[in-house]
Amino acid sequence: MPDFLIGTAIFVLATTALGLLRFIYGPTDADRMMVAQLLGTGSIAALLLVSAVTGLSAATDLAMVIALVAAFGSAAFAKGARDTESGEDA
Amino acid sequence: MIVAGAFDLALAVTVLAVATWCVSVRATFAAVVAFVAFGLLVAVVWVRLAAVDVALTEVAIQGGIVGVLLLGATASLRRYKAAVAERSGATQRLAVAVFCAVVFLALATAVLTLPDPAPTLAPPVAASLLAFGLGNPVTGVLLGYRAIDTLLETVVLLLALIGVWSISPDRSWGGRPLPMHSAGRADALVYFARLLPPVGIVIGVYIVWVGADAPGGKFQGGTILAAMWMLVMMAGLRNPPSVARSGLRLLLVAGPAFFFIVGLAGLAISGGFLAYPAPYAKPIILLIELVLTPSVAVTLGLLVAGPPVRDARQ
Amino acid sequence: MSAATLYGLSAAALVGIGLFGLITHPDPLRKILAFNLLGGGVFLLFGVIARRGAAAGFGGDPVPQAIVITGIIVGFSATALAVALLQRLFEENNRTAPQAEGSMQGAPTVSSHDGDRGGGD
Amino acid sequence: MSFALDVLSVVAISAGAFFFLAGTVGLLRFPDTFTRLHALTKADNLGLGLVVLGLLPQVDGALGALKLIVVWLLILSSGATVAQLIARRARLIARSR
Repeated sequence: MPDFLIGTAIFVLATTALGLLRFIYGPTDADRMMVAQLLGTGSIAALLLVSAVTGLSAATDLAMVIALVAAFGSAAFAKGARDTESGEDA
Repeated sequence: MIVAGAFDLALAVTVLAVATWCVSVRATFAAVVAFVAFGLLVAVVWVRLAAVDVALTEVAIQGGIVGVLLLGATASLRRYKAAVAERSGATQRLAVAVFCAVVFLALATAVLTLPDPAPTLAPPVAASLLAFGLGNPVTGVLLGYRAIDTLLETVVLLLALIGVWSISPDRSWGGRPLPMHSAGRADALVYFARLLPPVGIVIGVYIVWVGADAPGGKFQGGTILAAMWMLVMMAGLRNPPSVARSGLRLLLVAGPAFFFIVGLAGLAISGGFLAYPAPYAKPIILLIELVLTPSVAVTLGLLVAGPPVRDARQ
Repeated sequence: MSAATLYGLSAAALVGIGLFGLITHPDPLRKILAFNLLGGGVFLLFGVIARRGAAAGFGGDPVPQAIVITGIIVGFSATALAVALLQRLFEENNRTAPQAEGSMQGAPTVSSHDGDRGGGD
Repeated sequence: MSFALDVLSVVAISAGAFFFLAGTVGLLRFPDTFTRLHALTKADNLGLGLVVLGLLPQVDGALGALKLIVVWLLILSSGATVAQLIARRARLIARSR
């Protein structure tokens, strides 16, 4: 069981890291804004899986905070980028 | 064991790749995005280093409010792009790269030759934890073992805010920071800013509360509360308050002032600055945490909101 | 190689990366970002030393961990102050030097703040 | 009983990992911002939901299980909001071209 959990954590982390390529290539800022959302889900899944081996209690608290902050960050990206560029299109 | 090592390796490579991208990418917006991604990933590294308290701080500060701060700065500085100097030449950059490689090698050598067994202060902290009746060693260090650092830290936060405020021109004094929202309507965000803060406030208070016995505490919880406040401001449901309001200033000063008074009381009663009388140590520490939390939250929120501006429209 | 050593080497690399960005980037905002990366590397070094000092039933030495928490908060204060200084500096330069955005020049100084953050309205 | 729960965990977590992979493939291969957004905010959220489901038997205590579910609900609600906000933004970018 532990090896399965950590193995899956590596897999999820690897897919998340691959997904980050999208933010390197863009092409638009809208594509980049998704990064907080992708890392929110990806890092929470990896974190929970890797901590399930040793005990989840502190890791779930951290996962809650990551979920909250990822939500906040995503909203800020979508919102902040609007403010920077929407001079003519608001 | 090998599998866990593979996870660490994959994580380290991802963190370094994101950091490299953050430094090398051309557009500032993309760099800020990369920095937030970096903050979220480094939090997982902290868990692997058995420091969940630090992970909570890292996520809440670097993954959350620093992103908003820098995003706001990107927006307002974009207009001045032309004023920025040229990139340095290739030879110069090569020289800098060599210099940075030397720094890296020196630090790497230091890491590889760290003394073994490593020096540690864990046993005295464990002894003091018993005296304080706390379960979380980091909270024990922050509020008991090295409480004066924490007191000065809250003062530093306050000084930074005074610094930010004093940057504004004289005529703006007593105004409000600029609103965080634009005129464009974003119904989904408004709805979200009504839905999320109640949940976020519960989680923030919970993180403060468990801080005595499990990872958490006032800085982590206070940062979450500040983030929820900022979300409400970004959605345009509330504007930043006027910096001249005396209630606001009282709130800002209350935490550090209370901490300082407790310290002085310790000097009078227990014979040492910030010494807590033994049977009441845990309740006093919890009380300090509870009084500091709103001050920390409001200070962080106002630091991101920026200097006050007196605007004809307000 | 233990996990702590691996992350220690990563931290050293982070310091190098942050330092490079700090020195070579012409844009002051990017310098602030790079400085934060550098700081992140230093904090991680502390974390590695804390991890190696695990004793008394704790996963790591709590003293360096607490110092890192203090450091993150102080680093944030410094970043916020630096950003505010930068904005004011650019604002002042913009007021004295003639700029392409001529429309701002004729306006009363009070309203020259209008576009600063809410550029969209 | 414990064996059955372990099987449930393995099945759910594997399915979750599959959806993470699907989300990444969509993010990398889909032709425009809207379809990529769709792949990210649906597939990854489902993947996390399945991982959480798989971990529920491994948690002890009702509070721990509740917190795991709160994590998923937070991600779900932020995914829905972010999809709206980014899609609106992407439409503005596309129009201004």
